[in-house]
Amino acid sequence: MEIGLNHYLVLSTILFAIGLVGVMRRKNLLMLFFATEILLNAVNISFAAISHYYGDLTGQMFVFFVIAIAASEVAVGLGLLIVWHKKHNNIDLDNMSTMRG
Amino acid sequence: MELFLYTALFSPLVGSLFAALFGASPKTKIAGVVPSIMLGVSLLSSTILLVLVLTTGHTIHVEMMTWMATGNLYIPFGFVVDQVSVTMMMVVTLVSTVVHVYAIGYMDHDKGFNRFFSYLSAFVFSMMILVMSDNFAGLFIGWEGVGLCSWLLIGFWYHKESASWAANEAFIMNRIADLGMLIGIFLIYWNTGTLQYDGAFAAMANLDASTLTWIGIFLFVGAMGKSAQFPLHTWLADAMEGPTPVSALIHAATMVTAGVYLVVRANELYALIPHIGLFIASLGAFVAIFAASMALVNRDIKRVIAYSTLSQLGYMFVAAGLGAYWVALFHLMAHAFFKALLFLGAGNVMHAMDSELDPFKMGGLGKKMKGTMIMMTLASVALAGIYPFAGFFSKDLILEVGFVEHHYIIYTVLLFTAGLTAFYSFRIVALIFHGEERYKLFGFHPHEAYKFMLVAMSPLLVLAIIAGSFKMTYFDMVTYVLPATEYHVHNHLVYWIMTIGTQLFVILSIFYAYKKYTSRDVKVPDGTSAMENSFKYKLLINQYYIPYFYEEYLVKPYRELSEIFWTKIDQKIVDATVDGIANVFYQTGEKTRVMQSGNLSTMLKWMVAGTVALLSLAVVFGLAARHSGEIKIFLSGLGV
Amino acid sequence: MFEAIAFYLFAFLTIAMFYIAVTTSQALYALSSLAAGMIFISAFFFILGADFLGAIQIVVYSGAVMALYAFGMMFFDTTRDVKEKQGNKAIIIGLSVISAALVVLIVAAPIVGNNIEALYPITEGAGNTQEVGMVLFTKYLVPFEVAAVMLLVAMIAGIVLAGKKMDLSLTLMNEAEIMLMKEEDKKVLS
Amino acid sequence: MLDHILSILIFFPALAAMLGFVVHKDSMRAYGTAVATIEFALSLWLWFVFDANVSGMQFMEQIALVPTFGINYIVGVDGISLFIIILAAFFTMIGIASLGETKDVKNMIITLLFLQMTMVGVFAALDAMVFYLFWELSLVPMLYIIGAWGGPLRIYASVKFFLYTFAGSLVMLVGMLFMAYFYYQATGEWSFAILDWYRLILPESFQIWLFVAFFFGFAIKVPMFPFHTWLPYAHGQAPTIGSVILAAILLKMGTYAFIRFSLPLFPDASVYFMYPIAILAIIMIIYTAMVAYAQKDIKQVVAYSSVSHMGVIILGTFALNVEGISGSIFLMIAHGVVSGALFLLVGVIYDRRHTKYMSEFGGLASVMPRYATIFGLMLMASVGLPLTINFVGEFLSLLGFYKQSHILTLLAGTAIIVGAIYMLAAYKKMFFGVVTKEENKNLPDVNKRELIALIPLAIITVWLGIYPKPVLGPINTSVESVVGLMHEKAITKEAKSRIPSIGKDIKISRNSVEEAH
Repeated sequence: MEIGLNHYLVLSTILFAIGLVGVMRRKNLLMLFFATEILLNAVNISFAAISHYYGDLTGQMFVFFVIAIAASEVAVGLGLLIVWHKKHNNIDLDNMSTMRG
Repeated sequence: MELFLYTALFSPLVGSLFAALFGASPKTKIAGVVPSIMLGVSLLSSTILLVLVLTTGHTIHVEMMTWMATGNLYIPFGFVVDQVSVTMMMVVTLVSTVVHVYAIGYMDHDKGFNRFFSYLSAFVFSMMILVMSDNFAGLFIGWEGVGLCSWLLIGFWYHKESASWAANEAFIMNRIADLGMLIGIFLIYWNTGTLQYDGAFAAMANLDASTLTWIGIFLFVGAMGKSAQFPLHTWLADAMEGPTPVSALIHAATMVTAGVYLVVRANELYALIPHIGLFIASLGAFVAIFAASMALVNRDIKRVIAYSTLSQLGYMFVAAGLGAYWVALFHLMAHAFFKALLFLGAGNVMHAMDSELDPFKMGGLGKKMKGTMIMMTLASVALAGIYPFAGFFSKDLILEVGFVEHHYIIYTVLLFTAGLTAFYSFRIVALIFHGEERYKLFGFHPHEAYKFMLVAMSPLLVLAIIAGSFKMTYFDMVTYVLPATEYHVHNHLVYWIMTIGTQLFVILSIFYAYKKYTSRDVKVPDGTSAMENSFKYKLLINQYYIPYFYEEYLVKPYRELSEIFWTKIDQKIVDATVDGIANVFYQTGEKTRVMQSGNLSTMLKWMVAGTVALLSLAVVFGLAARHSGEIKIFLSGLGV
Repeated sequence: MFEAIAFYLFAFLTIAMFYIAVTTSQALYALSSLAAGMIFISAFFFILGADFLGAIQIVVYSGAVMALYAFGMMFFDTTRDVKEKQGNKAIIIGLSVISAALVVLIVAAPIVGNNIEALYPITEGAGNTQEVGMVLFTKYLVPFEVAAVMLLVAMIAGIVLAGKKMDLSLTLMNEAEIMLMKEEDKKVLS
Repeated sequence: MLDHILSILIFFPALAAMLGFVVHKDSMRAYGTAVATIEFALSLWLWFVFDANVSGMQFMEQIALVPTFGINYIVGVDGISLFIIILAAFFTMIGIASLGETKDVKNMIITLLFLQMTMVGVFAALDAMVFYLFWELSLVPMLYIIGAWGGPLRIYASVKFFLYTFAGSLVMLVGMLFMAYFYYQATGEWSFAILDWYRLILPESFQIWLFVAFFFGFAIKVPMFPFHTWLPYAHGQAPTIGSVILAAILLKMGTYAFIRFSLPLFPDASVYFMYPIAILAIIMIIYTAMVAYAQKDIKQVVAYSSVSHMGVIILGTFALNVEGISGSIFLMIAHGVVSGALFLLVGVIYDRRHTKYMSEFGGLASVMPRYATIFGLMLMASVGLPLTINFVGEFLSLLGFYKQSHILTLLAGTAIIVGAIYMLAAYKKMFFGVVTKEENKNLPDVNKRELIALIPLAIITVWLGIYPKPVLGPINTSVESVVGLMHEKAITKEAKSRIPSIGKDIKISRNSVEEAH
């Protein structure tokens, strides 16, 4: 029972699908951020796995940068969230429809 | 000698430009005098050239400069003075000089005096180009140039609706014919490789008959327009809206004869295709009687003379069509003199009668206008063809040509027309100058024209009388370039019977007309007499309903079709299709806009849906790439 | 064998945690399970020999990110249930499953991966952190610096955005002042 | 300087336009006139130093832009493009000089100068990509002119103009990319240079597809029936200056491109499509002339007459012989001068009465005699009277096409009839009759500023009508090489027989190709 690359990729895909469910299902902005983090992490796993199985460090580098970006995204995102919350007193996605076409 | 050629050609242009300088300013005598002098110069130069050609037999051929040159095409501004063109130059310059001088008096009170002379001289210039050019393209320049000037001059009194309408009609009708001419020129170019007369005619001898026939037909279509042959004749009568000197110069003496000139110039071509020549002659004979019949009843002196012109053009085409080119040219010349004289006389009458044109409202004017009466009577005699006036020598010659060439139907038609001609000519002479003084009823105060106008007309009078005596000199001259066929009835008895018979017939017609229209019974027609209600009269007075037919079945449908093209096809179909295509995109956007609800959650769902779609595509293409071989086999199995 | 057991164990744990994170209606549960999931993910990094990344993962996510989240959640009333209108569940699940299946199909296809060559091969005999450091400070130096700047910018942005009207403190204000403020601007605080 | 004269001609107006932003509003008119005059003088100098005996490209410049894909900035001029460039400079000059009182003169002049850059660029470009760039860029200033200074429907008109022509050009772009790809396939090198493409002989089926792709771009620009409907709107709504430039220069891009691209690149396809295109051209001539006759608005009459005349140009182009193509190029210039002048004339009356409906006028000949005279001259030029500029072009175009088809030429020849009908009818409605409207009784005649624009046009109209040789000569030399090239490249028997061979040595164009590299 050797664990191969495909195992990791399938795992990554499942996590990604969970993330997608979260992204689509959640109506709360904060929860949406959670779901996004799941998506990012799902991808990170596949990067790390590919990096490992091909003996190439590029994947790990990518993971590194993805984490960095995720961190800054959270920082800015939360800031915006707070501003929004201060202004509208909620963080419900259904209330955010100023971009109606 | 080139100097004289250029002087003859360009002095009218100088005169025209000079008058044009005063175009916008109020009437200045000098704007009329200078163009007249310039025309005198042109006449002098033409005379010198004539003498030169006459005495030495030399022709002058110059090439001024290149006009168009591209590919194998080479068209210069080339001019030739040979026996034919010098004849035309003489006619043109002489008549136009007379008309210019006359017009100084005639247009005396007109606001557009300066403009008039500018146009008139420009016309002469165009006409000179037309007759002097040594190639078809140059001919076409003059051809269109005279058309332009004719448009300007017919519509000279542009404030009159009828005048501007007639001008446009003339221009457009001429354009229809010009298209034929243009096509003829194209045919000549692609078949002979040149548009120079000498080169083209030389090459034509080697062409096959059908090509030549087409060339002949198309060129003649051009001639039909300019010379107002049936069915393009209606513009000529309407063109009488222009000032009378214009009618005299353009619509009697010069421009309308351009068609005849073209056929004469292209004699080498038409000699090769006698069947077309016969067609031309037949059409000419038809037009001669057709126009004469309309002249019988018309109640507008200028229109009567116009129909008479048309009829005489028919004569010329008979001669030209039957190969008697020199006869045609001779009649053209003689006709120019007496017809211009007739028109100018009519101008005097109009002047006296405050532009009244109905001869029934005149009568007895002879007492007040003796000079004019004499001139018009003599011109009418010449037109009728009484010995020894000019018309006898030229017109009877055409009858002889018809007889000698054994075209007896044409001969009979022309003979009969000669009688008609005499009748209608003297009908108006009688109505205007003799009989009761009916004008008094309408309160006119006629007066004779200025002396110098009459003096100006006198050269024409002299020529109308004596032109016939130049016949032999003329024959000797032009037969350098034209076929020198003599037309004599060999049997002396027949000859004398014919001549005297014709003369008697004509004289009888004159007397009949004179008697009928000088009687005391002549009344101003009021539409009640039995004659006026007869079908024949109505048919003739309405010009065989041809203008009506054109208006109803050509002009109106064209106008309506245009309207339909614009409102229905252009806007409703073509443009609507374009807008429809644009609308598809617009509506798609409108519809799919709903997707963009602005709700982040919904949009995320769409995003995922899009991802799924893209992923599916990737899978499908991946599979297709992997299994392309099998797919091909499968598809070929299906017969695709 | 050990590797397989570890993989399946952590796989189960991560999936479970994340599943809770996206389905629970309690914000606190979601937060906690997310944090747990993140830590379990680091286990995969360790299994895969990416020790450095594993460490980073723990530090960044369970440390920094979770702290941030917690910080953020303190602003909101976390005790309250997150009320969520549920849309069509079938679509959500369907889309997710289809996309997952498609991705699996793609990655499972042998066309991928047969011809990949290592750009920066792992050096034998050097520790993972060392290798990472070598690559990071040579080939990826510029992106690394840019990332650093980006983090700084994000930090400042977070402070500025979240810090508006930070100078008022509800705890230091008395009831009257709070009421007055609510009168003035009802939207300021919940 | 001579080596870079074309680049100077292209970019000088743009540079001047940039500087124009800092020029004061009141002195902008003088500044614009000065710039345009310098540009015109430069273009005249170009003509002066142009060697009329060389059929190939002259004053070529080459700068590599994207060497990997063979995209270079190549410009050059031959007898075909030379006069259109001069015309563009000329019209910009008189357009700016005679600019009436409009709002925002400064921006208008800046826009015009930018437009001039794109126009000169299109006609000088010898690289398909550069050509395409200028081709598309030219839409922007025109969009701006119509959209900002136009009539009540200006937004609709400008958007329609932009989208319609843009859609066509995109198809053309695809064609260009394919052409470059085929070139790559054939030679192993990428190149977008037109002169390189000239050497490529394609199989007939490829030619047909590429011809169609290019055709859409060009036909919409010309505009050919049934793609013409943007034109009446654009003209109807555009300000005078916009209509003048549009009619005089921008429309010529389409016909010019036919001669620059379609004919030499796809000789067999050109022969293949000769009859369909000729039939379209004839529909253009007759149909739009009739539509013009039905118009109530004098500007629309002139707009539709433009379409009608463009039909003759297309016909001449597809005569595929020296006479026809030379004629069509000459007619491009002629039509530019005449329709430009007619639009200026319409602008004159519009400035005075703020209406373009012919029923509002009548009897103007007595009120504005000078205006009526110039209008009459241009009218006669428009209907193709000999000794005016239009006749030379129309005569040669029709003469050329007569070689290909007699019947079609006869039908196309009705242009001289239907043209006369709508023009004379319009002239009669506006100028003849008595003055009925009170407000027309005291209209001032053309003033000095308008005469500055109109008199040169009138002079050119007559001068080139009488003596077209200075223009026709260089055109003829270049066209001969194009026809020679086409004959040599043609592969089908049909095309070989339709396109006449030029006895002369056509090596010249080959040499210039080599010089380019």
